[in-house]
Amino acid sequence: AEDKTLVVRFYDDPAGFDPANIFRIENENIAFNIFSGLTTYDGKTGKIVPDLAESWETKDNLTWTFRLRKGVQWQKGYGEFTAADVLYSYKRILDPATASPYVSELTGIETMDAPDPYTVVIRLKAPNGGFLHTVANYHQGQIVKKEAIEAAGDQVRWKPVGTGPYYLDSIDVSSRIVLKRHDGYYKGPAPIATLDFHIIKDDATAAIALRNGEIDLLMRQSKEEQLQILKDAGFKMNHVDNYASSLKVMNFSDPILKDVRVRQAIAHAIDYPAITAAIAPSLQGAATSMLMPWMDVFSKDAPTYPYDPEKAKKLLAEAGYPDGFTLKTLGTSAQGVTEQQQFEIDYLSQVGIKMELELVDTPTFNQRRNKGEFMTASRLLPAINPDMILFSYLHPVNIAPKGLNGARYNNLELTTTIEAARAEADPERRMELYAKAQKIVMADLPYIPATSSNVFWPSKTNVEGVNINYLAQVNFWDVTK
Amino acid sequence: MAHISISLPAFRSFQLQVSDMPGLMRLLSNRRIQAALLILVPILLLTVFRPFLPIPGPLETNLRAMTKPPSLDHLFGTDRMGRDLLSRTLAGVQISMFVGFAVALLSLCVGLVMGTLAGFFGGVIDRLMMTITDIFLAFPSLLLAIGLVSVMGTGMLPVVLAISLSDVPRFIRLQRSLVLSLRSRAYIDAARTVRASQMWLMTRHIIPNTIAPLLVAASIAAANAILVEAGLSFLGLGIMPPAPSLGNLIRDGQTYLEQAWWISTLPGTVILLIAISLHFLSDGIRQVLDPRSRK
Amino acid sequence: MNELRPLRNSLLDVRNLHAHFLTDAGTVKAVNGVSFQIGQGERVAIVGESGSGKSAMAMSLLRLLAYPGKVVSGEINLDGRDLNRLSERQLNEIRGREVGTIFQDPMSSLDPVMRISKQMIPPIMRHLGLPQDKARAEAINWLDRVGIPDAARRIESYPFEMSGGMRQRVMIAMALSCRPRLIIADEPTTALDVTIQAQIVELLKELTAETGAAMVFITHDLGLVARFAHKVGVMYAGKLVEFGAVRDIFARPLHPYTQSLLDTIPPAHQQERRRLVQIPGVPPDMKQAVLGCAFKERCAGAHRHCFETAPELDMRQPGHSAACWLPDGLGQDRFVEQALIPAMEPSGEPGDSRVVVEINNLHKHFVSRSSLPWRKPPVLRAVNGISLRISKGEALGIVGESGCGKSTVARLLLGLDPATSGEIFIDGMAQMVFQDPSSSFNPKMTLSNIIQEPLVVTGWGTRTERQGRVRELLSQVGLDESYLHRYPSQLSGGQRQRVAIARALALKPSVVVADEPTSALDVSVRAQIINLLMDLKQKLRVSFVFISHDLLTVSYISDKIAVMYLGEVVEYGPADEVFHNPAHPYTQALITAVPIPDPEAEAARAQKPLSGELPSPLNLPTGCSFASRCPEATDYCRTHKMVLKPFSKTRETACHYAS
Amino acid sequence: MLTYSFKRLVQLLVTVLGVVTLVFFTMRLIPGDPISAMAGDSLSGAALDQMRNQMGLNDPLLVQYLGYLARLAVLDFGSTVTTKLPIIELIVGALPITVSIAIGTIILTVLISIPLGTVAAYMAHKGNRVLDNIITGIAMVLDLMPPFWTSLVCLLIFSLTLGWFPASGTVSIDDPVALLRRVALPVLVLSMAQVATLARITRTSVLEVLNEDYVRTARSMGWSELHVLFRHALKNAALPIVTVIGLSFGNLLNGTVIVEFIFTLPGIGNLLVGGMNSRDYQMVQTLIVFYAMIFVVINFATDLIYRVFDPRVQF
Ligand SMILES: Nc1ncnc2c1ncn2[C@@H]1O[C@H](COP(=O)(O)OP(=O)(O)OP(=O)(O)O)[C@@H](O)[C@H]1O
Ligand SMILES: Nc1ncnc2c1ncn2[C@@H]1O[C@H](COP(=O)(O)OP(=O)(O)OP(=O)(O)O)[C@@H](O)[C@H]1O
Ligand SMILES: [Mg+2]
Ligand SMILES: [Mg+2]
Repeated sequence: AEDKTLVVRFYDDPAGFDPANIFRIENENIAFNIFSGLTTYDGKTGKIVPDLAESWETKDNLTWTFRLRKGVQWQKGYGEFTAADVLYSYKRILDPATASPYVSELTGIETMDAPDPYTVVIRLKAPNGGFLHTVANYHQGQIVKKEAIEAAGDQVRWKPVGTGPYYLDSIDVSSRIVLKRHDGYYKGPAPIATLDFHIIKDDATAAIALRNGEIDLLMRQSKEEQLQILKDAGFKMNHVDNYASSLKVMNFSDPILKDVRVRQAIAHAIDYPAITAAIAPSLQGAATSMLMPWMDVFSKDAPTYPYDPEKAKKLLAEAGYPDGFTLKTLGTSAQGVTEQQQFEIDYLSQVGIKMELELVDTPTFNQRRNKGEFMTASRLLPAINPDMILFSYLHPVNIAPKGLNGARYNNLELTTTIEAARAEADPERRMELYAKAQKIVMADLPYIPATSSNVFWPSKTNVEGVNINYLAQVNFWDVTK
Repeated sequence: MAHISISLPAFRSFQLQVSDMPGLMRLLSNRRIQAALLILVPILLLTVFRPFLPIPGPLETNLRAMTKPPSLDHLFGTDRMGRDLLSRTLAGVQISMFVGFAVALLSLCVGLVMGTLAGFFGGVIDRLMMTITDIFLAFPSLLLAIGLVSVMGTGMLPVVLAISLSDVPRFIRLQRSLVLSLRSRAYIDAARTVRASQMWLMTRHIIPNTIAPLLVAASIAAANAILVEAGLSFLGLGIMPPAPSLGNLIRDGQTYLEQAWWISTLPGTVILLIAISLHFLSDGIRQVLDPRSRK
Repeated sequence: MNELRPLRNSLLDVRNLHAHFLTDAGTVKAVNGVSFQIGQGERVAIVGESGSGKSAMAMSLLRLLAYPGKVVSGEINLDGRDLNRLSERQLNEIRGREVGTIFQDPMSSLDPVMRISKQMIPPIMRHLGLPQDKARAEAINWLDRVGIPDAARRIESYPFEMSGGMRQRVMIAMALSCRPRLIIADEPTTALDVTIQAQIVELLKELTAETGAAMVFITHDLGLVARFAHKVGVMYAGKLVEFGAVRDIFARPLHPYTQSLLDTIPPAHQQERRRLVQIPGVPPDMKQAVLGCAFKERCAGAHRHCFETAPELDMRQPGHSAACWLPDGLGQDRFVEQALIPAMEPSGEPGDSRVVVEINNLHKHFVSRSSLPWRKPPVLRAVNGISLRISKGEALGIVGESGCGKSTVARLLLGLDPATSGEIFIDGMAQMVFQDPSSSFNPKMTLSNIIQEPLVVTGWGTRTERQGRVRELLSQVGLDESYLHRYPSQLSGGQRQRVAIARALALKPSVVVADEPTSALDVSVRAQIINLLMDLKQKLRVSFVFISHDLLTVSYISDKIAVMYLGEVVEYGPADEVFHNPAHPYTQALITAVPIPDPEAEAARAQKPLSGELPSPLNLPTGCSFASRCPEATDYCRTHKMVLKPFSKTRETACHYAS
Repeated sequence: MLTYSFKRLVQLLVTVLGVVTLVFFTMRLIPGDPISAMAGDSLSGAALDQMRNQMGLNDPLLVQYLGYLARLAVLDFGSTVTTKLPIIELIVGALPITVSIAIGTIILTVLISIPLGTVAAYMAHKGNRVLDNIITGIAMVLDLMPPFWTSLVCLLIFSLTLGWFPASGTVSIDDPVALLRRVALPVLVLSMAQVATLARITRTSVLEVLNEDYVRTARSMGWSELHVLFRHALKNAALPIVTVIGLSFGNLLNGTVIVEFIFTLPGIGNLLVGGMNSRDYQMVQTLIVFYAMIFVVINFATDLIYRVFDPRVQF
């Protein structure tokens, strides 16, 4: 192929690409193209597809056997990929010395074996129907090479070696990341030789850079007005819709929010479709569930809460708050009171609820949210694994501060339902259980779905194949110019 | 981004002679002060009487009039949420003026007290104070702002404190130098010959004579604070939207420059006018104070 | 009649010169029709009160007035060329070349960041067309002639490395370096010490005589005029009111203003002290149009005509003109009037000579903070062992060159600084009157508060009692009660000094220390304050310590004089005796240096100014501190310290050879 | 001179120690730590705490402080808390960019404002108020425009419309032409804000000097206005001007944050804000130490320059 270079905007300082402790989507985007998992997500459909594993089988969701692809080559001359690499990678995550925050994802593993170099057998402690997500090309699922890790020492995050379509050629942490085509990639070399990521933090500047022709592809434009300009100027608006939903976390330890009628009243009181249409019609839509409509387990039968202020008022009165109450909301100060919050305040005030914002800077916000020190807060659910979402956010073992269940939700019926769903091997039965779980959750409303976000990667018209998957990632192997 | 650095360059050029108290009339007859008041007074009046003007409230959204250019209905146009920008600008003036005034007052008061102590007593107190001011001057003011906002959350108080914190050392130094030049005045000696107490000397003789030059510095500090607030808002450290501080208005509008120039330009012009008139004010006071310009 | 025919050999012929300052508050007509001529080699002194337009006139000659000043009209003929019509460029050929200029303040008249050579040599090259090395030699030659030691080296110094006197010499060298035909000197000695002033005046005299340059010399000091000038012009309110030969003016002044001016000076030879003449009122505001004679309100002889038409300068005798309707001004009447003022009784009744202040072996050393902790800091001995006594009602005058420690003594007396060693006994309390009227008062306090302050601070009386006392004090110093609520900035210099005195008297002190109370004041006002102090001394029997540069005033006002040199008293005794019969060589030199406002007497005096300057008090000489400058010093003097010892019955002196 | 250097050294140490202590405790006083800053939406508290332990962030504060001082004493500035990059290298990489912006700004500012201020002063001296007011007025308006706003306007005009300067692109000192093109706009924006200050100082000081006696002396020796203005007035007015330049240099190092952000220049300001946002203690502390040192060093340099302009200044 030709030696083409694609210049891509990168929107923040890179934080490193070690799968064991990688953070933030933009970094994962790089890692996604360097590493591979046993499975991966299809860029167009979001379905799980084979990656390093050609095929797999399980009967009971307990024992998983993966047949590995043969002849896969490591980048930078580290030889052929084998089952040992898979075992090494997972053990590394599980090793306390690695201090990986993703360790909990793999703690369900009972044993791992490699009967031959191209087979991996994993036995779980409990059945898990969503296990394919765990081994996908996504942080803990990304396979690393022992020798490369050891050679890098404490600089692993800056010296990633994978089996993906691109390898890291050079990096200047403050301005630039250069990826080069991995010629030995098992699907064949990617069409574009060099990916040149330029760090441009300001969205407006990034748009100007695209319009100036300085970059080919703009990773993530999150200003509605700039999207309009770029669209009008004829740029290609690559995007993925509903990649994540934003929820309002209702803290159950709060005496007021404990009452389900209050939670339902809040849900009825705010007209999210109207809000999103007003502020950011391209970037946002209204969410109706914790799970996204494109997920295979998504159920249409769960209750929804259309805008109905009268009903909200009635519910409040029933709950004993005819004159409303004060709803304290924790938020980040990075954008101040967002337009969305302004609308929420407005809508809630119409049913008598006084929403008060408590804005703190991002680290503080994260800390308090993780500890569960708030009345309500918002959370973005980016995970592609519906099972993970339900477990992390609703299962009592994950109640904050230990886990992500910030609502401190503990409903025995739901707990048993999701545990059963995870273990269920029969797909149909599994779907039923998931539908039931969604029904319970949406009736109980520990999290009120607010908005869902869309991700835009505007590009020049000659850039093809920018398929943003539901993790907001692009597989650059597909991209041509 | 000179403004975030919260620099008060005017301080350094401060070659004011401490001299007679300018009478109110003398102040009012100065051209610059007149010009300043000509701008400030109408703006302030409009601000104060905004609630009685026939314009929507600053937070009232109107989804039917989003991003409308200036017209008779909306003299300054509307923003993306259909809020009237004239109303928001006036409300913003109120907030910004408050920030400016609070910063000026706070810095002035702290600077006055500490500077007087350092200049008057000298010795260990002075050296300690100077070291502390040195430390604060060597400290990037932006960091102070981030720190304060993190501790206290965003809002008026942390913004005022953050801006003041970097002004205060300069006020201390200014006051100190003024005190030093006053300390050797003959009238201080005259009071000392009758054993006047230190307190008496400071409150009767020194402080009253440093107020005017401090006011000059304070009006510049106020102008600066308004701009710094705008800069802090840009970094998300200022006064939180939707509160329409002028900084927020400019920031909100700046990405729409191409589509809706008025959103940031008009409030920006108002900031400019206010800041300029505050500078005029300080120039005016300075002129009145300068013995040479008085003949 | 007012036609001034040009003198045949006149160098500068100024006709009807007008210069204005166009200020926001109005046009100040600073020079208002001045005409005069100067012949070749003539020295003309211009005198007059502050603000009378002397500087404005002088600067107008070369169009050096800065904005908002402007020469409005008139002719300035220099050798037949009208400078007022020349372009800026043509004028630049005249400035420095034909006309040299010397300014008042030697400290600020030289560019502080430029070496002397850089300031002197280029003009010489330009005006005289000399090459660099020749110009340099010329500059060094001039520096040498004005008495800069080691001129070839000193030409590379910066001004700050020189003393005030040195700098003024450099200024003179610069002004003369292109051999101008006219020199304009605006108060060239006012900022200097008497001794240095005498040196500079001598120098100017010699050099102008040598080069044949004419000179316009502006001064406040009538004594200097007598010593220096051929002709005198007296300015008042922007006009020349009298112009003539120096002897004529001093012997037979014709204008009432000149006459009063001469009478305000304390006479040098006066057996019994008489009150000084005071000129009432203040000069007119030059922004306002003046109808009639500008001096009419202050003139005892003014009549109707004076209020209607302004008199023009007209020739009374050859070479002597005056602008007054009266033929002889106040005439001889003024002496009659003066005689009516009672001669003052000698103060201090013999029966009550209680000592109120006693100072024994007083030392004050200033130790600057050492820059490095391990280095010994330098010590400045400002006061180096003095002993003095003041009796009740007595006035002690302290004189000496700048930096000799006079003010330090005052501050020690007032307890403003602690003494390093020695003792001060004061029976009662000491209060102070300061020199600088602008910094003596808190500008934010009204007079009432200022005068009351000592009372309030010491908790004296009730509010009404205090107000009563303030009124009493005001009337004592001759101020109207209506001033009570004014601020200091609303007062004139003389009035301020009265307020300062009132404040000092508020607590009925036993001694009032006045540190140069009159040196910032104009002559006419100076006389008022001196009279006031004399009255108070007599009426209240307060003792005074009177510090001044001005020997004439000191000897006039004091009963005793202490002459200080480098922190020591070198002569101490009754004022008359010390002044007329000085025992110490330093006192002698000091008195010689004082110009006496009498051209005859000046001509008769032996004029040998004291050479050199005050050594630094940082490292004092081992022997007699005056030895380095004493014309009679011997090796013995240079090695042996001398202390104050009785010289006659009434006096003490510190000279090995005084007898 | 020796004495003076000694004093400065002591001052440096005291200031740096004070600054270090201040920043150390402030950083830990404010809520949020590197770990919570790093965590996005999907990490649990338990996972984070484990990381904290590993990094020693759970040790007693005093232990951490003393350990930090000990490392500082041997000039070990450490590496970033979360990304494990050697801090010195980051700073050394970022410094040239910020310094070139700062120096460029100073140069441009000086080139514009000194002639401007001098002319204004001369006009004021001659009583020509109109021109004086116009000059000061323009300078003031430029000064008071928020830089983030002017930055964007400059980008739209010079980068997008005229295409003179790129809006993005990597920079390095190895490629001076590219660097120059990239820093041109930030320098322009920052200069706008500086010009007014410096022009004003120049105007005031020159005006003051023009009223001095020695200027009159120079005129009386027959020198032309131009000679007087440039040979005498400007040199004498230099002290306050140099002071302001020195101070604004310090401020600029500190104050390039917004332009670095908008013009995507990886300078010091970028590091500082990034460090602060990610609560990278080590990074922020080290940067502050740098700032303090630069502050003191610039003061020192300013003093040295004084000596050049004014022989009266002695150490
Ligand atoms: N720059 C100026 N602006 C306005 N008025 C001025 C200015 N300079 C001088 N004057 C006024 O012009 C008049 C003459 O001043 P000038 O300096 O010539 O007096 P002088 O006789 O030299 O006084 P002095 O003895 O104090 O030097 C005074 O009334 C003074 O107030
Ligand atoms: N506070 C001080 N610190 C250091 N040195 C001082 C201080 N005050 C005065 N001196 C020095 O002491 C010496 C005497 O000063 P003093 O003011 O008493 O002189 P003076 O006779 O009053 O002079 P002048 O006639 O100029 O007023 C001078 O050399 C002066 O520099
Ligand atoms: Mg004068
Ligand atoms: Mg003195």
